[in-house]
Amino acid sequence: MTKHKEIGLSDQAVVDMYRIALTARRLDERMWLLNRAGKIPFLVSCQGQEVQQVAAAFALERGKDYTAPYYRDVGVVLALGMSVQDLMLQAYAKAEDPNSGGRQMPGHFGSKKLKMLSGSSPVTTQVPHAVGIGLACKMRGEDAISFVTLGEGSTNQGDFHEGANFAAVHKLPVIIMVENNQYAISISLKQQVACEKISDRAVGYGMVGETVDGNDPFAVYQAIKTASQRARNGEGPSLVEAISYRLTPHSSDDDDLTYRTAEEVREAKAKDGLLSFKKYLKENNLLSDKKEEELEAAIKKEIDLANEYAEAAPSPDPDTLYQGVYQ
Amino acid sequence: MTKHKEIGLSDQAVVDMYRIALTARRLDERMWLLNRAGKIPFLVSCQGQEVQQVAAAFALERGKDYTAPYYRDVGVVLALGMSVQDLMLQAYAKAEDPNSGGRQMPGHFGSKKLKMLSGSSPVTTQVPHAVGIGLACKMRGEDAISFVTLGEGSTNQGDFHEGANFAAVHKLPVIIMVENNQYAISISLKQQVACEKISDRAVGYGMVGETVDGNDPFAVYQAIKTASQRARNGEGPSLVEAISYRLTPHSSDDDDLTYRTAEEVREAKAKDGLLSFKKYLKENNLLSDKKEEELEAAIKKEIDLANEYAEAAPSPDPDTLYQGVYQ
Amino acid sequence: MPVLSYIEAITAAMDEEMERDDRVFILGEDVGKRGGVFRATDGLYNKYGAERVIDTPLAESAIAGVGIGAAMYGLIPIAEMQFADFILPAVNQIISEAAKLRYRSNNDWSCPITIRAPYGGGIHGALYHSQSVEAIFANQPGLKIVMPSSPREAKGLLKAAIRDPDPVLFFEHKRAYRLLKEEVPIEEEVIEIGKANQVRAGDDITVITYGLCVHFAKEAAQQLNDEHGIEVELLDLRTVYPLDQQAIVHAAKKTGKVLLITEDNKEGSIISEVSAIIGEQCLFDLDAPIKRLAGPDVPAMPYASSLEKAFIVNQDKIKQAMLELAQF
Amino acid sequence: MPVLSYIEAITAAMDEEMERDDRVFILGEDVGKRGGVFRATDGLYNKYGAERVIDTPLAESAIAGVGIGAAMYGLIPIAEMQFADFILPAVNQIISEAAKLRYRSNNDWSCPITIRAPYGGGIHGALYHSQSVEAIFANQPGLKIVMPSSPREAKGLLKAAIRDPDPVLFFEHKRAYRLLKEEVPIEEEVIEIGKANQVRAGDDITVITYGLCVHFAKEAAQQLNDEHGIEVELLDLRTVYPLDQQAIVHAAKKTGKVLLITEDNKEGSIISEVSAIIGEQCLFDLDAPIKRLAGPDVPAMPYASSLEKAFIVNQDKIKQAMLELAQF
Ligand SMILES: Cc1ncc(C[n+]2csc(CCOP(=O)(O)OP(=O)(O)O)c2C)c(N)n1
Ligand SMILES: Cc1ncc(C[n+]2csc(CCOP(=O)(O)OP(=O)(O)O)c2C)c(N)n1
Ligand SMILES: [Mg+2]
Ligand SMILES: [Mg+2]
Repeated sequence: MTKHKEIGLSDQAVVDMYRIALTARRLDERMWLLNRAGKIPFLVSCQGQEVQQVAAAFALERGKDYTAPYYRDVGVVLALGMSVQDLMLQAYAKAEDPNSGGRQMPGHFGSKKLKMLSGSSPVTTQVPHAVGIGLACKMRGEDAISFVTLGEGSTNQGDFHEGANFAAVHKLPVIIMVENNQYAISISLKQQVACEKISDRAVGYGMVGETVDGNDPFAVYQAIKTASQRARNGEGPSLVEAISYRLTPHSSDDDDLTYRTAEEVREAKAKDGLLSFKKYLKENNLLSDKKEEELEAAIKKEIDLANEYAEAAPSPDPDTLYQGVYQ
Repeated sequence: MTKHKEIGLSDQAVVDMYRIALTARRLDERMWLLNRAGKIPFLVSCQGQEVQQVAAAFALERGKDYTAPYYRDVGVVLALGMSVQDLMLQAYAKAEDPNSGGRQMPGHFGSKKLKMLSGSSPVTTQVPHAVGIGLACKMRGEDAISFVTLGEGSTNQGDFHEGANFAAVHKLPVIIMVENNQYAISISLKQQVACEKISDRAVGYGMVGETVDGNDPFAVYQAIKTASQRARNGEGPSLVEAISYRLTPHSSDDDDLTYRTAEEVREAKAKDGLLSFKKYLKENNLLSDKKEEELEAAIKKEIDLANEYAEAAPSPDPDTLYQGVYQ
Repeated sequence: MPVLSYIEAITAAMDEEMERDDRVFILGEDVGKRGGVFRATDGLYNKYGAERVIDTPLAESAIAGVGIGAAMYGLIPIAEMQFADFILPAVNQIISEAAKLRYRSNNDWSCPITIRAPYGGGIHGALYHSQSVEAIFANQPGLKIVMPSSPREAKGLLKAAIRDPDPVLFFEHKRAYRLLKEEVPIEEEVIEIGKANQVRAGDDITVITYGLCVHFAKEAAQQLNDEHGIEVELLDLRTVYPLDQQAIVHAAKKTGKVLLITEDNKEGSIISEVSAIIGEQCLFDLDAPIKRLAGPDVPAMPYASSLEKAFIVNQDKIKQAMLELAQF
Repeated sequence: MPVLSYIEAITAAMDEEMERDDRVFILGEDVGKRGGVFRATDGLYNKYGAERVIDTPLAESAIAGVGIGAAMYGLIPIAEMQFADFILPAVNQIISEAAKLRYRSNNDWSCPITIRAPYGGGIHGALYHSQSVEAIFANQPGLKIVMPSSPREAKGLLKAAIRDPDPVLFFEHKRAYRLLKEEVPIEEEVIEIGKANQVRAGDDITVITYGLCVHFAKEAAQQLNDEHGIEVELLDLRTVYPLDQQAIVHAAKKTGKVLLITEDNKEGSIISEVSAIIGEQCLFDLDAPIKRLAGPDVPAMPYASSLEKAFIVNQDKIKQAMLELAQF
């Protein structure tokens, strides 16, 4: 049996996963072009983390579970129903941007319709929010769970500790996924933490902790699936660490060669989860060269159309500045 | 060989330890009387934790090491050179109080002369301070270490996490001793944390963690001594958890029978470390009944005199209200 | 009408709201079995159970943050900070998150949380159990800050805060808890947030204040009236952010002589903004400088009685300042 | 005299102070190899090494708290908050600890820390990379808050902040970093904290502001002078807490017409206190209401250019407000 079937993923599902992860990558690449062309002022990149993001989202019950994605989670939000056009509207800060109507930077996701909590810039504040959602689900007897992500550097914030501990004490249906991409801007993992694995922190909360290869969609899918079963069974929260590598600079304002070598990045690119995922699909005859070409073309077209639409869309009316301070 | 000699404590040292722990207890008992008599407005109690406090302080190099004691640490501060009179002056909020000149509540210790950091009321803020001291010692090549205490409930604050992680990443000469007395006001240990031991949290910081019986002075002494050696050797920080029980209400404003039973308290009193310490001394002929009587009498006299002195001492001059805002 | 103390009124408000709407719940330190260290939640644990009166770990940022998450879900949390002084670890959650959630999501998400905390001095609370912290938050659009001055006000305003669709900081004067008692209607009374209250009408001087100082100002005004025939217009701000500008301007214009009072340190306090509103909107109606009576600019109220007394704004100091202004 | 940009002046101040006193060190996120995300610490890691330019874990409360501990020891930390918006997790350490340490220990301990942070908008920073956060702290005796308006001011004031025996919050306008350039003396210049600065003398109207707004006000004043012959008295507050009351009163009295400007939201801002000082101390010298020009009371500056422009106080808006006041 193939790996994906073993863990309960259909052929269609893995192909979908790949398509979305690839869409995230291509969209991100386009954002860099748009930024360098002076069309969008800023971007923060998902490259290198798409596979774990999409795999994790697929392990959730979409439409039912709540999520609090962090700024790199293009893969998560696409998998949950945000469209390429939505993200383009966000990048161009247009009125129609469903996340914030152009008020927030790219990467600040949120949609009540998608049960996706609105996020801010100060890192890690979303962890207690997701725990609050878990608390609410438990109180109301709702079967939904709460899934939240953050970077490994961000696990050093007090809010990580306080939120995780609260979830554990109250045995809440929460999954905290740490996307360990080895860097927090210029600060390497070793300068951020002295523990071996971020998932070691679970011990101090009395919750289950697990570290998986973020480049392996099946490992991530299974870890989140198992955690979600625990959560739904009333067995409390889990901490899942997905290890990957940030393939781009931190953001469009960063120059990563001031703190790491091109060689290091090159080596990481060779391990890119998107490449191994594609290889897997091809080996299992789920993706032919032709299908791949079609897929790339379809994604390109989707991005092109979204770009055209978003660029032409109206900016927020200055008078709306005063709206939404209070109800 | 006796237990205390085995771990390098002289006969004199253990007798001193006992004397100071007993002094802390008797002083605390007196404070309750003074409070109930309306002479002092407030107290926060050390009862049940004196043994671990004094034992820990004895494992430090007094006069050289820095400390950041928390509000229950009467045993620590007495062992470090604060006098009974100083603490009475503090209780009466008199101008001569060396901790704050009557500005802060009892239990808010501090003395530059004693290298004891000034403490505030918001819990856990002292942890990053102690880490800062450790950083400074390391930067200046000073052999001193930094010792900080807090309650188990207080380990849930973000500052615990952030401070501990910083110390571990920078391998600083810091010892964090958690005085686990089973309660944070009315909140029991199980409602505060879901981990088995508070020292489990050390794993998530990549530091050494150890749990010891706080009623056993030798276990505590040895744990802190070993941790201090690691610290001085450049091997970084340690987390030591000393387990005891808070024998009194949280403070003079609390009524602990609203959340725990008299029976539970009675059981804990039977395990009081001060009793077993006395028994040990007697078994090892370090304390006779007569000596004990003399000791009790001397302590009583010291407290009486301190009380008289402090009660009669002048209150802060209202004009001093404006002093010490800035240099 | 039953006579309730300020704290009983607060308990009653929570009780009624929890009874009315099962989405309302309480979280905080020692709010459960213990009923709160001041006993504001007394009896609610027994009545509503551990699921709706939640004892939390000792972590204020989580109390606020988890509350915010639950509010996003659609529940109505009442978060208790044990002392206002200990709200500070939660500032990031309150200012970056609660205050900005509706705005940043372009009205998609909202945060109907109430955060209660006892503030104020005069109870031997020393530096860290006596502070007025409202000024720290009183510059954050998206937040509302309510500070009731009496039992009846406390009940009506707390009910309004709980029902408010946006985050409300609700600061209760801890000395008022047992000091103030008055008749409080049994029938439902909800007092609108954002509206100041004319406590007393008068033509000689205008006094604007909030919280426990309203009580002292009222007493002092009565004394001045009895002793000197001075008529004081007394305005209770009730909501200290955002301010009721109309009521402030109206009250200031009425007498042209304004005294502003806060128990907080003076520089950068709530009454600074009140003064600025007056200086901007009705300067030419004034007959005297806009006087401020406040705590001194030292970090916080000390423990020793001698220092606490020197610090605190009390009835005598208020009366003295009123008299001076009336005689100006 | 070399021409330095605002950020170069800041780097130079730190460099000189680190060279002068080996107790001075830097800690913060990305301050080391990366030289800071704005490059304020550029070159210092190479010059002084990882021991004195310390890259910290991503945790602002620890950056402040560890800094405070090191300051208690006797070192002189310069803590960098990557953006002023991200100082909020450290509020408890700053307000409860740094601000109160000297007072609570009755002058036994002290805390000579400088906390630097880039603030302000106009750079597409959106809600969380554009805020002015000074008002949150500008009611805490024990703290000083400095906000320089030009490269020369930045250098002299930062040197003073580092040498100050008490905690100083030092907010640098991130848009000024590369926008403003001027000649800065090589020889040591230390500008006293607590003193405002008369930038321009004039008899028609008084403008009081701070930070980048000083630059825009200066330009606008020049235009008004050229176009309308209006003479503007311009006061740069420099230290926004505690305020230089004498200089404020003097400048206000001089023309009797006062315009106060901040880039922050209006209600509860620094200029509210400035207004209150004027209303209390020189009301009868005024010929016009005390005008305030500030950001609108919405949570923070949005990302979209259309909204950012609508929010921000700029040279045009300042000029317009000045003109209106002059014509009052
Ligand atoms: C409280 C706070 N401090 C600082 C920042 C600036 N900042 C944005 S992202 C980032 C690094 C985050 O690293 P990590 O958590 O590892 O996530 P990654 O970006 O690597 O995915 C920093 C310091 C912030 N956004 N919030
Ligand atoms: C930040 C903060 N929140 C709340 C309080 C009120 N408070 C004082 S002591 C305490 C309980 C502390 O429990 P623990 O850490 O276990 O120490 P213990 O008192 O048991 O020694 C609380 C909640 C405080 N001082 N600071
Ligand atoms: Mg990272
Ligand atoms: Mg405890």
